[in-house]
Amino acid sequence: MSEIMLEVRGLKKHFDTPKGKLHAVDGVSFSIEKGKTLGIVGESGCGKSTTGRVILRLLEATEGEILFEGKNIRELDKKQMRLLREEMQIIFQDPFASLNPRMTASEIIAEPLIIHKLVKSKKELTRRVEELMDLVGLSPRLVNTYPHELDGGRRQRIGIARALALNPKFIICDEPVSALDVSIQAQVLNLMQDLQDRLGLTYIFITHDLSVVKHFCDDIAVMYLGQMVEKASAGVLFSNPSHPYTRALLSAIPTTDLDKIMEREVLEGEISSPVDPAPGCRFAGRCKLANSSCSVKDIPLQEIAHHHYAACNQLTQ
Amino acid sequence: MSEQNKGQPLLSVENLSIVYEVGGEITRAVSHINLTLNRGETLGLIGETGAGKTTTALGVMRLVPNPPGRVAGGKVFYDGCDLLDLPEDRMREIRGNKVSMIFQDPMTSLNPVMTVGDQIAEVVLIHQSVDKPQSINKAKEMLEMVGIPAGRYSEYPHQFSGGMKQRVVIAIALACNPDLLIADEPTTALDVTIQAQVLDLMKGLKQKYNTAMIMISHDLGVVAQVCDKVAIMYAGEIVESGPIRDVYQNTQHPYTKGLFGSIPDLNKDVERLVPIKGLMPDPTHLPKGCRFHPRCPEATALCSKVSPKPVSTLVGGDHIVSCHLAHPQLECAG
Amino acid sequence: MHNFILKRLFQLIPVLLGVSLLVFAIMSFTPGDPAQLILGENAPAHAVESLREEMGLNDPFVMRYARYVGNAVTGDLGRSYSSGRDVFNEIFLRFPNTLILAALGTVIAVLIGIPVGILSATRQYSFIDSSSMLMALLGVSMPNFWLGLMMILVFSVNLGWLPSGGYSDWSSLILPAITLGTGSAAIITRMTRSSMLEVIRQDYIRTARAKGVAENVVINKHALKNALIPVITVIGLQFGNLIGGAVLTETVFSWPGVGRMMVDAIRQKDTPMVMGAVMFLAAAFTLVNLLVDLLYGYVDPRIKSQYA
Amino acid sequence: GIRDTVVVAQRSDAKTLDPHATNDQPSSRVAVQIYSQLVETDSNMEIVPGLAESWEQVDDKTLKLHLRKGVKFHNGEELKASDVKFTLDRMIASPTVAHIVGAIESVSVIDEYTVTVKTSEPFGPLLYHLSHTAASILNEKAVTEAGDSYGQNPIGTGPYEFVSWSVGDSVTLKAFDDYYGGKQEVPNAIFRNISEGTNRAIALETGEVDIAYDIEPIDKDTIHNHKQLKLIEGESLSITYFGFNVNRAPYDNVKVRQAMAYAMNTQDIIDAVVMGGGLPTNSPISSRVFGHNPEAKQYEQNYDKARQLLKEAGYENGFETTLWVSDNPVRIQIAQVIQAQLREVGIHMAIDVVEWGAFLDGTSRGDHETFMMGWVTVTGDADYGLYALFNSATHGGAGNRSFYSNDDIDSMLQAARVSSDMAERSKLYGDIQLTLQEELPTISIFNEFQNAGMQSNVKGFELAPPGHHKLRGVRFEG
Amino acid sequence: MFDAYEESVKKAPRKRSPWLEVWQRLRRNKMAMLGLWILSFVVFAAVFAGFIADYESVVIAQNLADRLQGPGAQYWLGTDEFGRDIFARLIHGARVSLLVGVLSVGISIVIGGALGAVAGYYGGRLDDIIMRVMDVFLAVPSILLAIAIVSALGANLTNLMLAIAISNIPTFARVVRASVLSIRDQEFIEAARAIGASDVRIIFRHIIPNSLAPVIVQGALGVALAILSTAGLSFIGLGIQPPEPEWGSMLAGGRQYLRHAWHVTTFPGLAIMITILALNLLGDGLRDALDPRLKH
Ligand SMILES: Nc1ncnc2c1ncn2[C@@H]1O[C@H](COP(=O)(O)OP(=O)(O)OP(=O)(O)O)[C@@H](O)[C@H]1O
Ligand SMILES: Nc1ncnc2c1ncn2[C@@H]1O[C@H](COP(=O)(O)OP(=O)(O)OP(=O)(O)O)[C@@H](O)[C@H]1O
Ligand SMILES: [Mg+2]
Ligand SMILES: [Mg+2]
Repeated sequence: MSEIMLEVRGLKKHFDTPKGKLHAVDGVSFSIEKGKTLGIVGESGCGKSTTGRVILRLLEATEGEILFEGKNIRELDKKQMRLLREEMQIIFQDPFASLNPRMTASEIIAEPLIIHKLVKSKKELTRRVEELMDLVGLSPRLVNTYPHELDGGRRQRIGIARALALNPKFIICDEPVSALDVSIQAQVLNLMQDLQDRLGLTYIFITHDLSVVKHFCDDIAVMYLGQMVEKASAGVLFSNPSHPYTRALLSAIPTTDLDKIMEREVLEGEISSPVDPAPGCRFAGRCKLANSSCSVKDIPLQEIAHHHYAACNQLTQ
Repeated sequence: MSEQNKGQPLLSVENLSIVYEVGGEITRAVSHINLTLNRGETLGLIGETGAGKTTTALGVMRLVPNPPGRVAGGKVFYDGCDLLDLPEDRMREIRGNKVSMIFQDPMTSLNPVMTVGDQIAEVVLIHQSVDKPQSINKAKEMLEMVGIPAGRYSEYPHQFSGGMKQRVVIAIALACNPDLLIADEPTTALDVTIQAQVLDLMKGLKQKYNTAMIMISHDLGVVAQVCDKVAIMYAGEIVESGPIRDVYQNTQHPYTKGLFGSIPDLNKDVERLVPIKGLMPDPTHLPKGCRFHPRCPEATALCSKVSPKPVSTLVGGDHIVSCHLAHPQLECAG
Repeated sequence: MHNFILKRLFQLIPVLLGVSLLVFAIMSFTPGDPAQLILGENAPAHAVESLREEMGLNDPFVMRYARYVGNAVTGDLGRSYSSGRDVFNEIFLRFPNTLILAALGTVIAVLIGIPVGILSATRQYSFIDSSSMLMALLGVSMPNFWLGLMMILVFSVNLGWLPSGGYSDWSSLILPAITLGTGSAAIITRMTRSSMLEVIRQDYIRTARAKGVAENVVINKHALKNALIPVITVIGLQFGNLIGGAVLTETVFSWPGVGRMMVDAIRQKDTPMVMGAVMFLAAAFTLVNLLVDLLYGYVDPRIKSQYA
Repeated sequence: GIRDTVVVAQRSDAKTLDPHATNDQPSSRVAVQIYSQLVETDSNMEIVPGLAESWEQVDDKTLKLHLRKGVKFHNGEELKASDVKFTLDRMIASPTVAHIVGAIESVSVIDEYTVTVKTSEPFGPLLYHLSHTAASILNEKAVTEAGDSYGQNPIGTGPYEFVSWSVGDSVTLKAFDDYYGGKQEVPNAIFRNISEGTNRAIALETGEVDIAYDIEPIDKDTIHNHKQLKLIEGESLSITYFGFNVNRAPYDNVKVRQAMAYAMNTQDIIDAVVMGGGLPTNSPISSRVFGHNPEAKQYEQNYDKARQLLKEAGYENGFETTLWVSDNPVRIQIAQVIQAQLREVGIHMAIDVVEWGAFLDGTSRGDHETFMMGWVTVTGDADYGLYALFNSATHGGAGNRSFYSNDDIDSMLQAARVSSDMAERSKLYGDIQLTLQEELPTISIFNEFQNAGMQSNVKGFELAPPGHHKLRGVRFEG
Repeated sequence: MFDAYEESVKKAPRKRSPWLEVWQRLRRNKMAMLGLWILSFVVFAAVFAGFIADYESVVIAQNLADRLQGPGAQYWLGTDEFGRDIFARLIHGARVSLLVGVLSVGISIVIGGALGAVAGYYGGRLDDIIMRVMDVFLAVPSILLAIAIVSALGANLTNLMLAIAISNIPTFARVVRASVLSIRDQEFIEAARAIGASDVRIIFRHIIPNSLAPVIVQGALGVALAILSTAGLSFIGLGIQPPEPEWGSMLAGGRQYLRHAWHVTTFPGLAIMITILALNLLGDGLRDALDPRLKH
């Protein structure tokens, strides 16, 4: 069943800043099949979160198409969009900031149900909230607690329950575990995996932690300064990284394997500014392979092997 | 002083305990910990949030904020003399000079209203008998050394990226060639690629100056990159310590095992992670007995009553574990 | 930097226009006939009417306002209804007095507030801390004119050290400035303390200590400059308040400033005078805030970079 | 040694020293030192010569004045008849003070030292009007030269000449060498603005000022008992009164008005509010004013009578009403005492403190039920005190805020105004007061005293009943 | 299907509102509690003023024979210039003063808060316009507004309150706006939008409850300042309608007796000072208790 859940074409999001136009997302295209997980990785500020927000129309895209089950959601009006929110949800990075500190766990989980009038009675609401809490592994004792009384792991479970309340098919997870301690992180990752198996969810999983992404995702897209530089299945990407940036990124991951430590290629320099970027490969400044041809015009993603795409001049010449 | 103390370890923390008292509640942030570190060695201090890593480091620097914090007992020998006994002005001569510390968050560790160069020059001016222009030259040297053009001396921290700020912080810490550098999660806030740069830089400097280092982290991978020895902290105690190979490859304590089970390994494909169940205990109400026992899959009745003593494992003399499972004889007695 | 200043000065225009319209409307539409007030209750009606005509009060509001603005742009703020003096000159004579008083009040407030605030913060929970905080609270709670009268009783009547009012020489500045400054001193003390406490907790202070910097340098060099940023806002606001709020103090000390004059003018319905005074005050208020913003840039390089 | 400067404190700074530009007391109190008038009033309110040595009534509409010779203005010019004409013409043209000389039709110069003043109809109080500070004589040349800034550069013939003005704070004067009455003993005079009464008393005590006008009632004793200070007090020309809007029920009923007069105890008010600084009065004009009738009816507090009258008027159970009072603290206090007294006879009176501008507006429209105000008969002649207040032609803003109408009163007021026979006038005013005290369109509460505190070494200072005290002759002694 | 993870938590958190916790933290603050005690006392006195002293016969009835008596057995705090018992007037005055303070601040919170919330939430031009208008009001001296209102509408309690309220509106608009701005961009607002919440719901359910803390603190101080303002307005002659006792006008009215009958101003002065002190203590305490950083 290789039905496409979401397809994004030429997505752009530019912000106006005092210094100029900030190209947060600059022509990103990809698609996700139903029931699969697409991982988006990249360094801080490369536009991962912005991509997620634009897809959910929490931010309006500057350009591009977002096809959700075939229909372009950018053309929907406010009302239709609100209906569509039952289908697509988001889990945020910071489990503290994303929960209203003045609402109890049950109030937070119940809110989407109330807004979309999915329950008919108070009793049904209570039942449904309890169901959801049970689903994400929250004890019913916690119904009346406030977020600050809970640890990060539980808070994140509330966030997950809120996202699940509307029975969405598709969830964007924006770094859902990076604020958590390692031991809790593993608990939450397992939960999300279980939920996907049971409910057949489709995920976009945004993170900067490559080991998590490898563990969790079917496909992986690597972003650099608003653009996608490589996309492949998890296995292929890790066994055969092609884009110089991907290679550098993978080799930079600190590993616990004491024998693997010395073979690294460390990148020189830092990410350049996304404000009014010059055309051409955004990575060229830090790239060992770069030559003058890299800075002529933007380089599109090209298929370099079956289902393996990369945006690099040097690979395709 | 260093001549006659050749045989001794550079730093030796004995039985150090630190508590915080807030609103009548006592947090035992650090309880009876022991650490030793020789010249040129690097120790990795690993633990989850709230384990007491930063507090330990502050204890060594004698910078535990008071109130609410207080050193409740123990000794910190540096080069043979107890830092906790020194008068404040003597301690000030050591800080930033013999012992330096890099704090957790580079974004906030620099004074936003002083130029980065002045912040480096200041430490030189305090500790070395140089005049102002000399200290400025030295600061420029340090900037170049950490890979920042000296021309950016008069810029302010907000004009720098996270990685550059972290490098400035390192430059401050190393400006007086300290014997001991304490780095508190120096790369946690940074992206992987920048993290790799900074780790490389620190490794290089350490080799060049033979600086001893305590590297605090919750990332097992980062510690593996730079450390010779590790100590694993849990709820204010060191549960396992020893040479890095012993601890990583012959893991003894259930908590350490749990940590390894929680992180996805790039080299292995596992269907599910094996997390440690439960949560860190409430620091003001620590469990009796072994502090890890409520979460420990192997806990016995004894574990909930008696706290385990640190013992050497059978493998090597330096590999120390605090766990009843490593004391088979006691188990019988219990 | 220059652009920033120009931009800010430019923004003054709509605010001043708004203020002038509002005040003009208030003066026009509240009851009370300036002509009657000038002539007094004993004046015959025809005298009042002819005076109204002469003052142009019988014209429609819009016309009068337009005339006012038209003249004001050329620098002509008109003549006082009640004294016939040129408003600009009159305010120009008196405004410095108010400014001096407000400035000295602010200086006193700063000289007391900042050191005491620092002392309190560095000795948090000590006796010094709690007593200075209590003093600060009392300072805020004290009705201004009451304090002024008390000080006159003590320092002028009982001790005979200082004049009880008027403006003869520097000594007549002391009591009103202290009266005016007390409330601000209290507010600045509290602000300095809390800002300092905040800053002392910051990582970079810990960094400074870890470098081996002596404690007094940590406080006076590293912490103070950072702590001053929010304090400066408060100082600016206070200065603004002191300029505008000197009415009571000026009355108590018979101080020849604009505050008391403005109140009298309002009650006399002396529209040109009120307009002039309010415009000066509003402009001063805005300029002080601009100054504060510039000062920010001086203290905080992060902000300076935004002024480009 | 002997002080060379006399410092006077009053409650407000002068506004302008152009006597034609303002009519407010603080300005006049300074102006009166700088200028002289054609005639003056003495402390008994008798007309005495000023710049005019003598005068004669040519006919009942024409007054001829003979000027003193050799009088110098502060700018060195000599006083001429042309200056007098110029001054009076200018005054008539000034909307601010024209009403004081409203009766004058024309002024003509006969010769350098003689002028005649013609009124459009006979005008009895003319001399009193010419003694007003606003009728000070100006120098034509000085006024023309100074233009708009004359108010800040006054030139007069008075005992003191203008030196400098620190706006809002003080006006400095110095003794004029060529003053026709001889140079003053104290070479300098400063008028300081101290608006708070308490502070004026304090400034006296601390020695910062030599004379302080308008001492607050509460401070009078302190100054009186102070070794170095003294207090003088005297009747003024000012009456504080309680007015009705006689167009409104129940005040259209004279019994109600009388009942209220019987309910009041004015002596209590005087004692409590102004600490004895006033006299109960039987007339809307002060006993110092020409035309005052001592025979008019004086109301004494009598609750029974009051209740009886109310009953007769049909208000046995009292009623509720509202008093308008301006934001003058003394009047508010008086209002409170009256409020308490009226409560005794069942009249519940709310006090609305109305901002002065609004007060004048509202009372001239007749929005009020009752109101409290004061009236100063500045000229010292009953015409000024009675005509505006009780004439049916002056309803509302023109002075008659009780909207009282009585044809008899109207005609008597007119007759007294146009007569130049003082005895006849006196008779007419006496009758008017008798009627008014029966009809009671206003209840006169009391005749205010005015006072001044001063250092005991200040000699020669006298209170002028109109309030514009003169420093002429003041000296330090001991 | 919650897993073993749950068992590790022994204590089940009870149902507690965050306000309750604020209260608990507040209770630990001795100074704040002192403030609260004083305030409660004042409020108590105000509420039961009628039982303590009769309004008609004691508070407003004059007794000119006993004017300006010093404190003593018959009149605890002495009498004023009309021989009225100052103690009784103070207690009744508490009603008026607190009412003026609380209501005027209430009005400015509602109006200023609404303006600030709209400006902060929608931003852009609307924000610009609203805040410029607020600037205009801020630049107009509050005394002018007060005199204008009083002269147009008359000097009484309501108008005095209105005058103080209007001049406070810009302050509250600013406070609320700043607070809304800091909340508007937080993730939980985005989360609410993601589940389809409308603007109205977001403002009322999410933004307002979270921006209340600084408003409460400012409110406590605002009440204090309002009481001081009434004293100031009384000083320039714009007090409330006599014979109503009100602290500000008692204080200002008695100033001429300062040297002869010190008690006439001193006690109202003390009452004002103590109450404002209490409000400030409470305000400070609330600020600490509401500080999110002290949450844990
Ligand atoms: N509302 C905004 N206004 C202006 N610039 C923005 C805004 N939101 C994001 N940006 C900018 O867009 C770029 C991409 O931001 P985004 O948050 O998508 O990055 P990210 O990949 O999610 O980074 P991180 O890993 O730090 O979360 C950044 O440079 C950021 O500064
Ligand atoms: N200033 C303080 N006041 C009160 N308690 C404190 C303070 N600093 C630390 N603690 C407590 O002491 C314990 C240990 O804190 P510490 O900062 O040493 O942990 P850490 O291991 O460095 O954690 P992290 O990985 O989050 O940096 C924690 O429970 C913490 O809450
Ligand atoms: Mg992000
Ligand atoms: Mg730490």
